[in-house]
Amino acid sequence: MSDASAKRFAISGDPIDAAALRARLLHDQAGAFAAFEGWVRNHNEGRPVGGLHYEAYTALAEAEGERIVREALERSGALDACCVHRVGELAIGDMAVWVGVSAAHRGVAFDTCRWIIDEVKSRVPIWKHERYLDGQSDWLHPGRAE
Amino acid sequence: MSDASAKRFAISGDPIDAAALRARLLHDQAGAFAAFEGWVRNHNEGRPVGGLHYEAYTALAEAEGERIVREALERSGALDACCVHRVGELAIGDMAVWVGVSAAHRGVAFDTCRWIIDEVKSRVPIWKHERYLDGQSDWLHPGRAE
Amino acid sequence: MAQVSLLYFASLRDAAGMASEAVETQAPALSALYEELRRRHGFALDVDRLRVAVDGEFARWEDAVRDGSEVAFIPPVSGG
Amino acid sequence: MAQVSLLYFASLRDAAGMASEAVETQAPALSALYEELRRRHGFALDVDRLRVAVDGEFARWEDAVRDGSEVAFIPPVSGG
Repeated sequence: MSDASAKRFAISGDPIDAAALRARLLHDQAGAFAAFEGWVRNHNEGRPVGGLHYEAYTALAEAEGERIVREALERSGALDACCVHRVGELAIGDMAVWVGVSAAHRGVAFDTCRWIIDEVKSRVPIWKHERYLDGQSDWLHPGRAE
Repeated sequence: MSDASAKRFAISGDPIDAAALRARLLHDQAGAFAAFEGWVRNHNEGRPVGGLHYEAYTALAEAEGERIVREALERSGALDACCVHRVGELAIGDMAVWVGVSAAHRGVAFDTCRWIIDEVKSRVPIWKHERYLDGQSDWLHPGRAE
Repeated sequence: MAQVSLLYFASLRDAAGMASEAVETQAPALSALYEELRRRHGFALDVDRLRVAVDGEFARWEDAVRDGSEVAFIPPVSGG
Repeated sequence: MAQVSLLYFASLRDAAGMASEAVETQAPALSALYEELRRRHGFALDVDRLRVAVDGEFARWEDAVRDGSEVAFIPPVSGG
Protein backbone atom coordinates (compact mmCIF):
# COMPACT_ATOMS: atom_id res chain seq x y z
CA MET A 1 0.00 0.00 0.00
CA SER A 2 2.46 2.56 1.24
CA ASP A 3 5.86 3.29 -0.25
CA ALA A 4 8.42 1.93 2.22
CA SER A 5 11.09 4.44 1.22
CA ALA A 6 8.99 7.60 1.54
CA LYS A 7 9.63 9.95 4.46
CA ARG A 8 6.56 10.21 6.67
CA PHE A 9 7.80 12.43 9.47
CA ALA A 10 9.61 15.74 9.26
CA ILE A 11 10.76 18.59 11.43
CA SER A 12 10.15 21.89 9.64
CA GLY A 13 11.37 25.41 10.23
CA ASP A 14 8.78 26.70 7.76
CA PRO A 15 4.99 26.92 8.13
CA ILE A 16 3.32 23.54 7.60
CA ASP A 17 1.56 23.11 4.24
CA ALA A 18 -1.34 20.91 5.31
CA ALA A 19 -2.93 20.78 1.86
CA ALA A 20 0.24 19.37 0.29
CA LEU A 21 0.58 16.74 3.03
CA ARG A 22 -3.07 15.73 2.67
CA ALA A 23 -2.60 15.31 -1.09
CA ARG A 24 0.16 12.76 -0.45
CA LEU A 25 -2.29 10.56 1.44
CA LEU A 26 -4.95 10.22 -1.27
CA HIS A 27 -5.56 6.59 -2.27
CA ASP A 28 -8.35 5.12 -4.37
CA GLN A 29 -8.96 2.55 -1.63
CA ALA A 30 -9.31 5.22 1.06
CA GLY A 31 -12.82 5.97 2.29
CA ALA A 32 -11.72 7.87 5.38
CA PHE A 33 -9.20 10.54 6.27
CA ALA A 34 -8.55 11.85 9.78
CA ALA A 35 -6.29 14.77 10.58
CA PHE A 36 -5.05 16.43 13.73
CA GLU A 37 -3.51 19.87 14.10
CA GLY A 38 -1.89 21.29 17.21
CA TRP A 39 -2.38 25.06 17.39
CA VAL A 40 -0.60 27.54 19.64
CA ARG A 41 -3.09 28.53 22.35
CA ASN A 42 -3.23 31.84 24.17
CA HIS A 43 -3.04 30.12 27.57
CA ASN A 44 -1.50 27.11 29.28
CA GLU A 45 -2.51 25.85 32.70
CA GLY A 46 -4.15 29.16 33.45
CA ARG A 47 -1.24 31.40 32.38
CA PRO A 48 -1.73 33.75 29.42
CA VAL A 49 0.78 32.90 26.68
CA GLY A 50 2.16 35.51 24.27
CA GLY A 51 4.13 33.20 22.01
CA LEU A 52 6.50 30.28 22.02
CA HIS A 53 9.21 28.49 20.23
CA TYR A 54 9.93 24.85 19.64
CA GLU A 55 13.35 23.30 19.51
CA ALA A 56 14.16 19.77 18.33
CA TYR A 57 17.06 17.38 18.30
CA THR A 58 16.34 17.14 14.61
CA ALA A 59 18.24 13.98 13.59
CA LEU A 60 16.83 11.90 16.43
CA ALA A 61 13.38 13.50 16.23
CA GLU A 62 13.05 12.59 12.56
CA ALA A 63 14.28 9.02 13.15
CA GLU A 64 11.91 8.51 16.10
CA GLY A 65 8.97 10.18 14.32
CA GLU A 66 9.52 7.94 11.31
CA ARG A 67 9.48 4.87 13.59
CA ILE A 68 6.20 6.03 15.15
CA VAL A 69 4.42 6.49 11.82
CA ARG A 70 5.67 3.18 10.42
CA GLU A 71 4.71 1.36 13.61
CA ALA A 72 1.26 2.98 13.43
CA LEU A 73 0.74 1.77 9.85
CA GLU A 74 1.89 -1.75 10.69
CA ARG A 75 -0.33 -2.00 13.76
CA SER A 76 -3.48 -0.47 12.30
CA GLY A 77 -3.66 -1.39 8.65
CA ALA A 78 -4.22 2.26 7.75
CA LEU A 79 -3.34 3.02 4.12
CA ASP A 80 -0.95 5.91 4.70
CA ALA A 81 -0.02 8.55 7.25
CA CYS A 82 2.36 11.41 7.78
CA CYS A 83 3.30 13.98 10.37
CA VAL A 84 5.21 17.27 10.36
CA HIS A 85 6.26 19.17 13.48
CA ARG A 86 7.21 22.82 13.36
CA VAL A 87 10.26 24.31 15.10
CA GLY A 88 11.27 27.93 15.66
CA GLU A 89 9.19 30.93 16.65
CA LEU A 90 5.39 30.56 16.59
CA ALA A 91 2.54 32.99 17.30
CA ILE A 92 -0.90 32.36 18.78
CA GLY A 93 -2.95 30.39 16.24
CA ASP A 94 0.04 29.00 14.33
CA MET A 95 0.09 25.30 13.51
CA ALA A 96 2.69 23.45 15.60
CA VAL A 97 2.05 19.93 14.36
CA TRP A 98 -0.01 18.19 11.67
CA VAL A 99 -0.92 14.49 11.51
CA GLY A 100 -2.97 12.92 8.72
CA VAL A 101 -4.09 9.33 8.16
CA SER A 102 -5.98 7.74 5.29
CA ALA A 103 -7.71 4.37 5.71
CA ALA A 104 -10.47 2.27 4.22
CA HIS A 105 -12.75 3.00 7.21
CA ARG A 106 -13.10 5.81 9.70
CA GLY A 107 -12.43 3.87 12.90
CA VAL A 108 -8.91 3.02 11.79
CA ALA A 109 -8.29 6.55 10.51
CA PHE A 110 -9.29 8.17 13.83
CA ASP A 111 -7.52 5.64 16.06
CA THR A 112 -4.28 5.76 14.08
CA CYS A 113 -4.23 9.56 13.96
CA ARG A 114 -4.73 9.71 17.71
CA TRP A 115 -2.09 7.09 18.39
CA ILE A 116 0.48 8.95 16.30
CA ILE A 117 0.01 12.31 18.00
CA ASP A 118 0.05 10.66 21.44
CA GLU A 119 3.33 8.89 20.66
CA VAL A 120 4.88 11.98 19.08
CA LYS A 121 4.09 13.97 22.19
CA SER A 122 5.61 11.38 24.50
CA ARG A 123 8.60 10.12 22.48
CA VAL A 124 9.93 12.66 19.99
CA PRO A 125 12.73 14.98 21.24
CA ILE A 126 11.01 18.35 20.74
CA TRP A 127 10.74 20.99 23.45
CA LYS A 128 8.35 23.89 23.87
CA HIS A 129 9.49 27.21 25.32
CA GLU A 130 6.57 29.44 26.33
CA ARG A 131 6.67 33.19 26.87
CA TYR A 132 3.98 34.38 29.28
CA LEU A 133 2.32 37.78 29.20
CA ASP A 134 3.65 38.45 32.72
CA GLY A 135 7.16 38.59 31.23
CA GLN A 136 8.31 35.17 32.44
CA SER A 137 9.19 32.29 30.16
CA ASP A 138 9.92 28.63 30.61
CA TRP A 139 10.82 25.37 28.96
CA LEU A 140 8.08 22.78 29.34
CA HIS A 141 9.41 19.52 30.75
CA PRO A 142 6.28 17.56 31.67
CA GLY A 143 6.44 15.76 34.98
CA ARG A 144 8.81 18.23 36.57
CA ALA A 145 8.13 19.04 40.20
CA GLU A 146 7.70 22.81 40.29
CA MET B 1 -17.55 30.62 22.80
CA SER B 2 -19.42 29.80 19.65
CA ASP B 3 -21.89 32.06 17.84
CA ALA B 4 -25.33 30.59 18.47
CA SER B 5 -26.77 31.94 15.22
CA ALA B 6 -24.07 30.63 12.85
CA LYS B 7 -24.91 27.73 10.55
CA ARG B 8 -22.72 24.74 11.36
CA PHE B 9 -24.09 22.11 8.98
CA ALA B 10 -24.75 22.38 5.29
CA ILE B 11 -25.66 20.23 2.32
CA SER B 12 -23.63 21.33 -0.72
CA GLY B 13 -23.95 20.63 -4.40
CA ASP B 14 -20.47 22.09 -4.97
CA PRO B 15 -17.08 20.67 -4.00
CA ILE B 16 -16.33 21.15 -0.29
CA ASP B 17 -13.83 23.93 0.49
CA ALA B 18 -12.13 22.40 3.53
CA ALA B 19 -9.66 25.26 3.98
CA ALA B 20 -12.46 27.82 4.28
CA LEU B 21 -14.34 25.66 6.78
CA ARG B 22 -11.19 25.12 8.87
CA ALA B 23 -10.58 28.89 8.95
CA ARG B 24 -14.00 29.39 10.55
CA LEU B 25 -12.95 27.20 13.49
CA LEU B 26 -9.81 29.11 14.49
CA HIS B 27 -9.94 30.36 18.09
CA ASP B 28 -7.17 31.79 20.25
CA GLN B 29 -8.15 29.35 23.01
CA ALA B 30 -7.92 26.33 20.69
CA GLY B 31 -4.89 24.09 21.09
CA ALA B 32 -6.30 21.21 19.10
CA PHE B 33 -8.13 20.70 15.83
CA ALA B 34 -9.43 17.37 14.55
CA ALA B 35 -10.93 16.84 11.11
CA PHE B 36 -12.55 13.97 9.31
CA GLU B 37 -13.11 13.58 5.58
CA GLY B 38 -15.14 10.89 3.88
CA TRP B 39 -13.70 10.06 0.45
CA VAL B 40 -15.32 8.08 -2.36
CA ARG B 41 -13.60 4.68 -2.39
CA ASN B 42 -13.11 2.46 -5.43
CA HIS B 43 -14.78 -0.48 -3.68
CA ASN B 44 -17.54 -1.28 -1.19
CA GLU B 45 -17.98 -4.66 0.46
CA GLY B 46 -15.77 -6.25 -2.16
CA ARG B 47 -17.51 -4.74 -5.22
CA PRO B 48 -15.51 -2.37 -7.46
CA VAL B 49 -17.20 1.03 -7.54
CA GLY B 50 -17.01 3.36 -10.55
CA GLY B 51 -18.76 6.36 -9.05
CA LEU B 52 -21.73 7.41 -7.02
CA HIS B 53 -24.15 10.12 -6.22
CA TYR B 54 -25.63 11.35 -3.00
CA GLU B 55 -29.15 12.63 -2.58
CA ALA B 56 -30.52 14.43 0.47
CA TYR B 57 -33.83 15.59 1.85
CA THR B 58 -32.12 18.94 2.15
CA ALA B 59 -34.42 20.85 4.51
CA LEU B 60 -34.58 18.05 7.05
CA ALA B 61 -30.92 17.08 6.57
CA GLU B 62 -29.76 20.60 7.38
CA ALA B 63 -32.05 20.85 10.43
CA GLU B 64 -30.93 17.46 11.75
CA GLY B 65 -27.24 18.12 10.99
CA GLU B 66 -27.46 21.43 12.83
CA ARG B 67 -28.98 19.67 15.85
CA ILE B 68 -26.13 17.13 15.81
CA VAL B 69 -23.37 19.74 15.77
CA ARG B 70 -24.99 21.86 18.49
CA GLU B 71 -25.59 18.80 20.64
CA ALA B 72 -21.94 17.79 20.15
CA LEU B 73 -20.72 21.22 21.30
CA GLU B 74 -22.99 21.21 24.35
CA ARG B 75 -21.96 17.68 25.40
CA SER B 76 -18.23 18.02 24.85
CA GLY B 77 -17.22 21.57 25.60
CA ALA B 78 -15.40 21.79 22.26
CA LEU B 79 -14.91 25.38 21.11
CA ASP B 80 -16.46 25.09 17.66
CA ALA B 81 -17.34 22.58 14.97
CA CYS B 82 -18.88 22.36 11.54
CA CYS B 83 -19.81 19.81 8.93
CA VAL B 84 -20.63 19.90 5.22
CA HIS B 85 -22.02 16.96 3.22
CA ARG B 86 -21.84 16.87 -0.54
CA VAL B 87 -24.72 15.84 -2.79
CA GLY B 88 -24.80 15.09 -6.50
CA GLU B 89 -22.39 13.17 -8.71
CA LEU B 90 -19.01 12.21 -7.18
CA ALA B 91 -15.96 10.45 -8.60
CA ILE B 92 -13.44 8.18 -6.87
CA GLY B 93 -11.36 10.29 -4.49
CA ASP B 94 -13.88 13.12 -4.17
CA MET B 95 -14.70 14.41 -0.71
CA ALA B 96 -18.22 13.39 0.33
CA VAL B 97 -18.22 14.87 3.83
CA TRP B 98 -16.04 17.10 6.00
CA VAL B 99 -16.17 17.49 9.77
CA GLY B 100 -13.88 19.79 11.77
CA VAL B 101 -13.70 20.48 15.50
CA SER B 102 -11.53 22.90 17.48
CA ALA B 103 -11.03 22.47 21.22
CA ALA B 104 -8.64 23.41 24.00
CA HIS B 105 -7.27 19.84 24.13
CA ARG B 106 -6.93 16.99 21.68
CA GLY B 107 -9.05 14.39 23.47
CA VAL B 108 -12.16 16.54 23.15
CA ALA B 109 -11.36 17.45 19.55
CA PHE B 110 -11.00 13.80 18.46
CA ASP B 111 -13.99 12.50 20.43
CA THR B 112 -16.30 15.28 19.25
CA CYS B 113 -15.26 14.89 15.61
CA ARG B 114 -15.91 11.15 15.78
CA TRP B 115 -19.25 11.61 17.50
CA ILE B 116 -20.44 14.07 14.85
CA ILE B 117 -19.59 11.85 11.88
CA ASP B 118 -21.13 8.80 13.59
CA GLU B 119 -24.37 10.69 14.23
CA VAL B 120 -24.44 12.21 10.75
CA LYS B 121 -24.12 8.76 9.23
CA SER B 122 -26.92 7.33 11.34
CA ARG B 123 -29.40 10.24 11.53
CA VAL B 124 -29.13 12.65 8.60
CA PRO B 125 -31.41 11.91 5.61
CA ILE B 126 -28.78 11.46 2.90
CA TRP B 127 -28.60 8.46 0.60
CA LYS B 128 -25.76 7.02 -1.42
CA HIS B 129 -26.31 5.50 -4.85
CA GLU B 130 -23.34 3.43 -6.03
CA ARG B 131 -22.53 2.44 -9.60
CA TYR B 132 -20.49 -0.74 -9.79
CA LEU B 133 -18.02 -1.59 -12.51
CA ASP B 134 -20.09 -4.68 -13.41
CA GLY B 135 -22.81 -2.31 -14.68
CA GLN B 136 -25.16 -2.67 -11.73
CA SER B 137 -26.07 0.13 -9.37
CA ASP B 138 -27.90 0.40 -6.09
CA TRP B 139 -29.15 2.65 -3.33
CA LEU B 140 -27.49 1.87 -0.01
CA HIS B 141 -30.02 1.33 2.73
CA PRO B 142 -27.98 -0.13 5.60
CA GLY B 143 -29.61 -3.01 7.43
CA ARG B 144 -31.55 -4.21 4.38
CA ALA B 145 -31.76 -7.98 4.02
CA GLU B 146 -30.30 -8.68 0.57
CA MET C 1 -60.44 12.49 3.72
CA ALA C 2 -57.07 14.26 3.80
CA GLN C 3 -55.14 15.72 0.91
CA VAL C 4 -51.37 15.34 1.38
CA SER C 5 -48.18 15.88 -0.62
CA LEU C 6 -45.76 12.96 -0.54
CA LEU C 7 -41.98 13.06 -0.97
CA TYR C 8 -40.08 9.96 -2.06
CA PHE C 9 -36.33 9.51 -1.78
CA ALA C 10 -33.69 7.06 -3.00
CA SER C 11 -35.07 3.54 -3.64
CA LEU C 12 -38.61 4.68 -2.83
CA ARG C 13 -38.43 7.31 -5.53
CA ASP C 14 -37.11 4.77 -8.02
CA ALA C 15 -39.91 2.32 -7.11
CA ALA C 16 -42.63 5.01 -7.29
CA GLY C 17 -41.19 6.42 -10.50
CA MET C 18 -41.63 9.93 -9.10
CA ALA C 19 -40.11 12.23 -6.48
CA SER C 20 -43.44 13.54 -5.21
CA GLU C 21 -47.16 13.20 -5.67
CA ALA C 22 -50.39 14.60 -4.25
CA VAL C 23 -52.85 12.03 -2.89
CA GLU C 24 -56.19 11.89 -1.13
CA THR C 25 -56.28 9.37 1.65
CA GLN C 26 -58.52 8.04 4.39
CA ALA C 27 -55.58 6.49 6.25
CA PRO C 28 -55.96 7.40 9.92
CA ALA C 29 -52.22 7.39 10.75
CA LEU C 30 -48.94 7.87 8.89
CA SER C 31 -48.16 4.15 9.15
CA ALA C 32 -51.42 3.28 7.40
CA LEU C 33 -50.66 5.90 4.75
CA TYR C 34 -47.31 4.22 4.06
CA GLU C 35 -48.94 0.79 3.77
CA GLU C 36 -51.46 2.20 1.30
CA LEU C 37 -48.68 3.65 -0.86
CA ARG C 38 -46.52 0.57 -0.42
CA ARG C 39 -49.26 -1.54 -1.99
CA ARG C 40 -49.71 0.96 -4.83
CA HIS C 41 -46.00 1.31 -5.70
CA GLY C 42 -44.60 -2.04 -4.53
CA PHE C 43 -42.12 -0.60 -2.03
CA ALA C 44 -39.74 -3.30 -0.74
CA LEU C 45 -38.99 -1.68 2.59
CA ASP C 46 -41.01 -2.56 5.70
CA VAL C 47 -42.42 0.34 7.65
CA ASP C 48 -40.19 -0.47 10.65
CA ARG C 49 -37.09 0.20 8.52
CA LEU C 50 -38.26 3.74 7.70
CA ARG C 51 -38.70 7.03 9.49
CA VAL C 52 -41.36 9.56 8.60
CA ALA C 53 -41.31 13.36 8.52
CA VAL C 54 -44.18 15.84 8.31
CA ASP C 55 -43.63 19.39 7.07
CA GLY C 56 -39.86 19.08 7.40
CA GLU C 57 -39.66 17.59 10.91
CA PHE C 58 -39.44 14.01 12.07
CA ALA C 59 -42.83 12.63 13.15
CA ARG C 60 -44.22 9.44 14.70
CA TRP C 61 -45.86 6.71 12.65
CA GLU C 62 -48.90 6.77 14.94
CA ASP C 63 -49.49 10.50 14.26
CA ALA C 64 -52.71 11.32 12.39
CA VAL C 65 -52.54 12.28 8.73
CA ARG C 66 -53.13 16.04 8.64
CA ASP C 67 -54.95 17.58 5.70
CA GLY C 68 -52.62 19.82 3.68
CA SER C 69 -49.41 18.44 5.14
CA GLU C 70 -46.24 17.32 3.34
CA VAL C 71 -45.22 13.79 4.27
CA ALA C 72 -41.77 12.35 3.57
CA PHE C 73 -40.86 8.69 3.91
CA ILE C 74 -37.22 8.31 4.97
CA PRO C 75 -35.53 5.05 3.98
CA PRO C 76 -32.42 3.93 5.93
CA VAL C 77 -29.81 6.64 5.45
CA SER C 78 -26.32 6.15 4.01
CA GLY C 79 -24.49 9.46 4.11
CA GLY C 80 -20.87 9.87 5.13
CA MET D 1 39.90 8.59 29.37
CA ALA D 2 37.28 9.21 26.67
CA GLN D 3 36.83 12.29 24.56
CA VAL D 4 33.14 12.97 23.81
CA SER D 5 31.00 15.68 22.24
CA LEU D 6 27.96 16.66 24.28
CA LEU D 7 24.67 18.12 23.04
CA TYR D 8 22.41 20.09 25.37
CA PHE D 9 18.79 20.94 24.69
CA ALA D 10 16.08 23.17 26.17
CA SER D 11 16.56 23.86 29.90
CA LEU D 12 19.85 21.94 29.94
CA ARG D 13 21.24 24.21 27.25
CA ASP D 14 20.11 27.29 29.14
CA ALA D 15 21.71 25.99 32.36
CA ALA D 16 24.97 25.02 30.63
CA GLY D 17 25.02 28.28 28.69
CA MET D 18 25.97 26.38 25.55
CA ALA D 19 24.42 24.00 23.01
CA SER D 20 27.42 21.67 22.84
CA GLU D 21 30.86 21.12 24.25
CA ALA D 22 33.75 18.69 23.96
CA VAL D 23 34.86 17.05 27.22
CA GLU D 24 37.33 14.47 28.44
CA THR D 25 35.87 12.12 30.99
CA GLN D 26 36.71 9.07 33.05
CA ALA D 27 33.05 8.33 33.72
CA PRO D 28 32.50 4.61 33.13
CA ALA D 29 28.84 4.86 32.07
CA LEU D 30 26.56 7.47 30.53
CA SER D 31 24.76 7.95 33.85
CA ALA D 32 28.04 8.83 35.60
CA LEU D 33 28.87 11.21 32.75
CA TYR D 34 25.56 13.02 33.29
CA GLU D 35 26.19 13.31 37.05
CA GLU D 36 29.64 14.76 36.34
CA LEU D 37 28.18 17.41 34.04
CA ARG D 38 25.21 18.01 36.33
CA ARG D 39 27.62 19.01 39.12
CA ARG D 40 29.57 21.24 36.74
CA HIS D 41 26.55 23.05 35.22
CA GLY D 42 24.01 22.80 38.05
CA PHE D 43 21.37 20.91 36.02
CA ALA D 44 18.09 20.73 37.96
CA LEU D 45 16.82 17.54 36.32
CA ASP D 46 17.47 14.13 37.93
CA VAL D 47 18.94 11.50 35.66
CA ASP D 48 15.78 9.39 35.92
CA ARG D 49 13.77 12.19 34.25
CA LEU D 50 16.06 12.15 31.18
CA ARG D 51 16.82 9.89 28.27
CA VAL D 52 20.20 9.66 26.61
CA ALA D 53 21.24 9.23 22.98
CA VAL D 54 24.60 8.30 21.47
CA ASP D 55 25.46 9.16 17.87
CA GLY D 56 21.84 9.94 17.05
CA GLU D 57 20.19 6.85 18.57
CA PHE D 58 18.64 6.29 21.98
CA ALA D 59 21.03 4.50 24.35
CA ARG D 60 20.93 3.07 27.89
CA TRP D 61 22.29 4.92 30.89
CA GLU D 62 24.37 1.88 31.83
CA ASP D 63 26.15 1.87 28.45
CA ALA D 64 29.87 2.65 28.56
CA VAL D 65 31.09 6.05 27.40
CA ARG D 66 32.70 5.45 23.99
CA ASP D 67 35.68 7.54 22.95
CA GLY D 68 34.80 9.82 20.03
CA SER D 69 31.05 9.51 20.44
CA GLU D 70 28.42 12.26 20.45
CA VAL D 71 26.23 12.12 23.56
CA ALA D 72 22.90 13.96 23.87
CA PHE D 73 20.96 14.37 27.08
CA ILE D 74 17.21 14.44 26.40
CA PRO D 75 15.06 16.29 28.94
CA PRO D 76 11.33 15.46 29.17
CA VAL D 77 9.84 16.29 25.78
CA SER D 78 6.95 18.69 25.12
CA GLY D 79 6.20 18.64 21.41
CA GLY D 80 2.71 18.63 19.96
